[in-house]
Amino acid sequence: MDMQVAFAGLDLKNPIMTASGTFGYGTEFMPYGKLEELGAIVVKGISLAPRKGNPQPRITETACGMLNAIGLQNIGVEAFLRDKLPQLPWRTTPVIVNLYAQAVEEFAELTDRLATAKGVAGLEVNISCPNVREGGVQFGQDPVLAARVTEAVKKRAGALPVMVKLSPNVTDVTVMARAVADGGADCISCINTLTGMAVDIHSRRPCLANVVGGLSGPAIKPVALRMVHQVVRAVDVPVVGLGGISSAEDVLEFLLVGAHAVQLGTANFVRPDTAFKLVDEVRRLAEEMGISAWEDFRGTLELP
Amino acid sequence: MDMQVAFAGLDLKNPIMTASGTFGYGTEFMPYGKLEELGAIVVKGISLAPRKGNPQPRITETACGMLNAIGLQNIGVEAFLRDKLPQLPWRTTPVIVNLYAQAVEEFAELTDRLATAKGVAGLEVNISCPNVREGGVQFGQDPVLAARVTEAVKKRAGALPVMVKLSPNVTDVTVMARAVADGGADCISCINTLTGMAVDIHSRRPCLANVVGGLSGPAIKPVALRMVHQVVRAVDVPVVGLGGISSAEDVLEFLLVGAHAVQLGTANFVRPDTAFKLVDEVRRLAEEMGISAWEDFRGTLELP
Amino acid sequence: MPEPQCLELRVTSLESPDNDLFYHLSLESPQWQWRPGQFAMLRPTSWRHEPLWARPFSISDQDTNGLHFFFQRMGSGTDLLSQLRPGDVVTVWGPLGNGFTISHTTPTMILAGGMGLAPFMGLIRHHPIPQNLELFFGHRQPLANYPFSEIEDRILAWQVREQGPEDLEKLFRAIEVKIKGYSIDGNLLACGPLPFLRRIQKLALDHNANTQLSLENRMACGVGACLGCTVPTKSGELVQACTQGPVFKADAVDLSGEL
Amino acid sequence: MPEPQCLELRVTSLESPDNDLFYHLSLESPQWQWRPGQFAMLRPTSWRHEPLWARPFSISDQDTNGLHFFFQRMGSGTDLLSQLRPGDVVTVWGPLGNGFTISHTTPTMILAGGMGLAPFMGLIRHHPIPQNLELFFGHRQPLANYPFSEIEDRILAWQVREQGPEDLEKLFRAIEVKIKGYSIDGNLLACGPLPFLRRIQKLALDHNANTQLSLENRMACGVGACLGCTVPTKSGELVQACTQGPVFKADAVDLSGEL
Ligand SMILES: Cc1cc2nc3c(=O)[nH]c(=O)nc-3n(C[C@H](O)[C@H](O)[C@H](O)COP(=O)(O)OP(=O)(O)OC[C@H]3O[C@@H](n4cnc5c(N)ncnc54)[C@H](O)[C@@H]3O)c2cc1C
Ligand SMILES: Cc1cc2nc3c(=O)[nH]c(=O)nc-3n(C[C@H](O)[C@H](O)[C@H](O)COP(=O)(O)OP(=O)(O)OC[C@H]3O[C@@H](n4cnc5c(N)ncnc54)[C@H](O)[C@@H]3O)c2cc1C
Ligand SMILES: Cc1cc2nc3c(=O)[nH]c(=O)nc-3n(C[C@H](O)[C@H](O)[C@H](O)COP(=O)(O)O)c2cc1C
Ligand SMILES: Cc1cc2nc3c(=O)[nH]c(=O)nc-3n(C[C@H](O)[C@H](O)[C@H](O)COP(=O)(O)O)c2cc1C
Ligand code: FES
Ligand code: FES
Repeated sequence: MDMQVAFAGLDLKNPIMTASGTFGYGTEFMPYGKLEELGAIVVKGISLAPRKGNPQPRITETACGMLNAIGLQNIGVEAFLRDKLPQLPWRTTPVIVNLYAQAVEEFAELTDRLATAKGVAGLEVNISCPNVREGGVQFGQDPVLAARVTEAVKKRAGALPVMVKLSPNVTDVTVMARAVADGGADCISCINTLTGMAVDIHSRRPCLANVVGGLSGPAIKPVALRMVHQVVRAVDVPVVGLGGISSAEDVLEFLLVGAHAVQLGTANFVRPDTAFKLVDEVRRLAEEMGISAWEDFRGTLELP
Repeated sequence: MDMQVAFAGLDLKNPIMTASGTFGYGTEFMPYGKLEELGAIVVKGISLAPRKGNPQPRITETACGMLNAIGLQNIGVEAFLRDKLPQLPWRTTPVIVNLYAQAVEEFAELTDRLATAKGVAGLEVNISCPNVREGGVQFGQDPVLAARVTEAVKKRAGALPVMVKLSPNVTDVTVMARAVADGGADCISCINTLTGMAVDIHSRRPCLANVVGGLSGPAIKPVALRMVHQVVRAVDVPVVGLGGISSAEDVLEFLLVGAHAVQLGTANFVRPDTAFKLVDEVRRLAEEMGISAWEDFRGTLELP
Repeated sequence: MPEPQCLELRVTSLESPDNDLFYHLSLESPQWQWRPGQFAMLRPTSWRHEPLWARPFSISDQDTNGLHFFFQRMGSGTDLLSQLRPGDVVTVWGPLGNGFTISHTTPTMILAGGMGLAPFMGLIRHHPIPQNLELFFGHRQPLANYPFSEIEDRILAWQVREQGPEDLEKLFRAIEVKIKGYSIDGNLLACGPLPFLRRIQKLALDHNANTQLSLENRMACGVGACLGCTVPTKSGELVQACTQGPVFKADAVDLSGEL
Repeated sequence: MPEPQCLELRVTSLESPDNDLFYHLSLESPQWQWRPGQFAMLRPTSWRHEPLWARPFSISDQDTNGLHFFFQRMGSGTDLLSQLRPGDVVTVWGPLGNGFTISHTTPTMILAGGMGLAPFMGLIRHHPIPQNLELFFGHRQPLANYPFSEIEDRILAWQVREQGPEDLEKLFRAIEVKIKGYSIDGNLLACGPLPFLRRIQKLALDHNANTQLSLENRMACGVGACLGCTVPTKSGELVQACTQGPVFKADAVDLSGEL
């Protein structure tokens, strides 16, 4: 079958992208497969200046999932563009940069830097960061702020497609989706992690130095699928689904509810060649099911 | 050790309660243990009139969890008081009735009926029901409505302690907690289920006839623990923690973050004697850890 | 009926005629009082939180060698069950449900589709008047995978393997011929997949035959608490298949929808 | 260094000297080029989503019989690993990390705490000049559970069983006596629990001894992507133990905090 999918100015060989923060800078996975066979690579959240992230411990395992509080450790945009991007097969596979900033102006500045960089195919705006300056409210939980960030990035992004990544920690995800769509997002990715916590009854301390962290992995798939389903129906921009995907069946579930593509997150940790194998497995499953093009399958969920 | 715990006018032999909708009317579990050994029994959500609930399929398994869309099937308050309550050991174990209604006046009417019934030790107000008349907004997601329901129930409840059960499907659970505490709740239980969805790629249909359902089980424990941690710090009323509890360690985790008691939900399905065994296991673990009274342990989480 | 129990029982043996799809699982015998059509929930203690639910299986028989189940590998749960080894421990609660109402002196027609054969093994083995039993069996997999030859030795038994859409029609025609006789003074006991039961239900109602259908609804708890296994009755109520069933009179339940 | 690989390997044997806590796991040999101190991530294919992460283990040795690991049962993951049987399939990625920098001609002091012995087995077995190796081994469990007698046959080896708080002090005093000599022209290689490594680090810095410490941080991916296994360097950076380590020079990392 024809695995290609094109949307929001992105042209993908197949609908399998990697999720930000779970695939490093891409280079870490080179021993385990061919990066150019992936639909797209979304790299670790990048900020203007390098960030050290949170103290240890930063990760803990939960039932069918994990919590992380890495705190967006990254080498900063300059080092990324200089040392990492040139190693990626950006000529053949879209490289999408996940943006993290603490204020609207900073998002704008970061966008300026990336919009002129060779080899960047798109931006993913991470508006569910735990610490932001503006009013102490998370960008990802306030539709007005979310729209402002989106506008600021979109204005400076030039030809680069802008994808905005939604947080699931909200009462109504469609409100956020409409806000960022109105703000000019070319595309929406959802979901980021659910805020969670784990404690150790013996030490009487939280398992993460940061106390709370982001829950990801198979445990959250039902929540992710529900939100993608809602967002697809609420806005006209294409949606990229993620949250708990680990198998070809999972990928097709997200496409069935209407996602144009998916991102593979925590599953990359569970086995480093998961993303590469998934491309083949999705092809095989789709062919078995008699799907010849994604348009014939996407969003064909029958509702009662 | 002394397993007793008293709060909000409830006097429990131990902090293990059963969660509404997961322990039937209590009678279903009589073959598997002694109901009088439990801390309290919270029965299936009861409405004024009997309810048939949603069409099949109503349940589906997910990674370390399950989705349900039972739709609050129940025999109605009269049949409950006549046929079920007398079978329960209400003289020795508090029986708490979980209330479900579609409007504030209905909640009040239901409270009237229960406040005069012999054998009811407390009320748990379920404000995260999927279908309510008022403005189409869920009671559990709107602090103003939540407070109004709480006030209405509290006003008619007489001496009965009123526990209000919070939904996790909100941006900020502390806003809801404060609203119901201000509305007069004697106690807060959290969390109810996270809204989720599952689909079948072969039939191209949702796995639940209701399309979406409530996610419960070990998968959601990190979210539940985080919310209990937040609510305990946000309000002065005692908190009952639930969500994904299945072991003695889990129980102690919720007490460590500050819950006065816990409810056991989905774990009752996984093995019908779980609640009974848990009482012993919690006692054993607490003794091993040198805990002699819950006051010495509750809320002793050390934050960095 | 005796109260059900929740026990941890050891696997005494697990055999597969085809080494692939079909399994005969034996557990140490809990010495239960049970009747055909009753079932138990099985959950190996090695399953932590995944899969979450136990799985329901008809009690096929109980003897001094143990408690016996027949199952077919369908998905994740039965897949894991097929990997059990002697000595492994399984949490088991049962006997659950109502079971079939049986009269040994009444001519009884058994209608089984696939693993719907499982609940009838003990009945066939221990029936005091085997001439009163007759089996109609529809199946997809090779006959050797089912304990059919043992049955054939004891009672009159017909079987059709479904390889095309026409094959099952043959079975239903044969049943229809016989059902007339049974509708006068006999009983029908049926177990199998939902489409199979729907056909039997129609035949039963058309011929006004005294028929009991055993359902295989999806179950989480098996004890009547989760309300996940409900089935609509003809009067429009929703009742739990695990406690009010799994056996229902053919004229009592509405099988038209999904279950 | 050769590129790591992700493979599915069969278990060839699993042995436990005490039938309880200690296990020697052998997998079919992937014929890896590896060096002591490198590790692999192990995840049986039977684990579905729980436990979610693979578990890291030092490559203990590789020979024609296979790839060898020693592990101790600690929690859920090692518990499940201890139930593996020959023929079971394990997803394995490795060799990972940097490994120890070894000079065969340099007198080398090995400092191992408990299962910190594991990475040194191959080194000890295959070292061309065994007289250049000396081992100090602290352990809690009975000596018979560790492959100590084999080691003793080849190199000079000291051991102390920690049964009270004083016992380990004896070991550290003995190490301190020897470290002076090694600090002139030798190497120290250490692996063990964090408190053990902290003590060694202090000794090493006090005596300015050329020391390499192998860390056992919690890991999810093993490939440098999750940033869960980071350790602070003396310069205040956070680096991945899985790719920049697990072996670090004693003066390069700050072990004062939690890891
Ligand atoms: C009272 C009762 C008695 C039963 N007796 C037997 C028996 O003796 N032998 C036997 O082999 N099976 C029996 N079953 C069916 C058996 O319980 C299911 O095959 C089993 O639970 C499937 O589990 P799984 O994890 O392998 O499949 P899953 O991975 O859960 O599902 C695989 C496929 O089967 C479907 N499925 C799962 N459970 C059911 C169900 N209960 N009804 C219909 N479709 C389902 C799923 O939708 C999916 O398509 C019985 C069921 C009931 C309710
Ligand atoms: C590079 C490296 C090499 C290792 N080599 C070996 C080896 O050769 N043999 C061996 O037996 N072990 C080795 N370990 C440790 C081993 O990985 C852990 O013991 C194992 O992951 C525990 O898994 P579990 O699921 O059994 O324990 P869990 O259930 O995850 O945890 C049980 C207890 O151990 C603690 N724990 C879990 N993982 C770690 C960890 N990585 N560091 C510190 N504490 C932890 C938990 O906090 C908990 O208290 C190595 C670790 C690393 C990073
Ligand atoms: C360790 C880790 C680090 C992450 N870092 C980022 C990040 O930098 N930027 C971002 O937008 N999302 C980040 N995420 C969220 C993932 O991209 C993804 O949205 C989430 O994990 C849900 O998908 P999954 O269940 O497939 O992992 C991170 C997730 C994990 C587990
Ligand atoms: C099948 C099912 C039915 C439920 N019915 C109710 C109900 O009637 N009223 C209510 O307040 N909560 C109901 N709940 C929610 C539980 O009481 C509980 O809040 C939730 O399942 C989380 O806890 P757990 O993870 O331990 O199951 C139901 C949950 C399940 C799984
Ligand atoms: S299986 Fe739970 S009510 Fe029947
Ligand atoms: S284990 Fe993931 S970065 Fe080291």
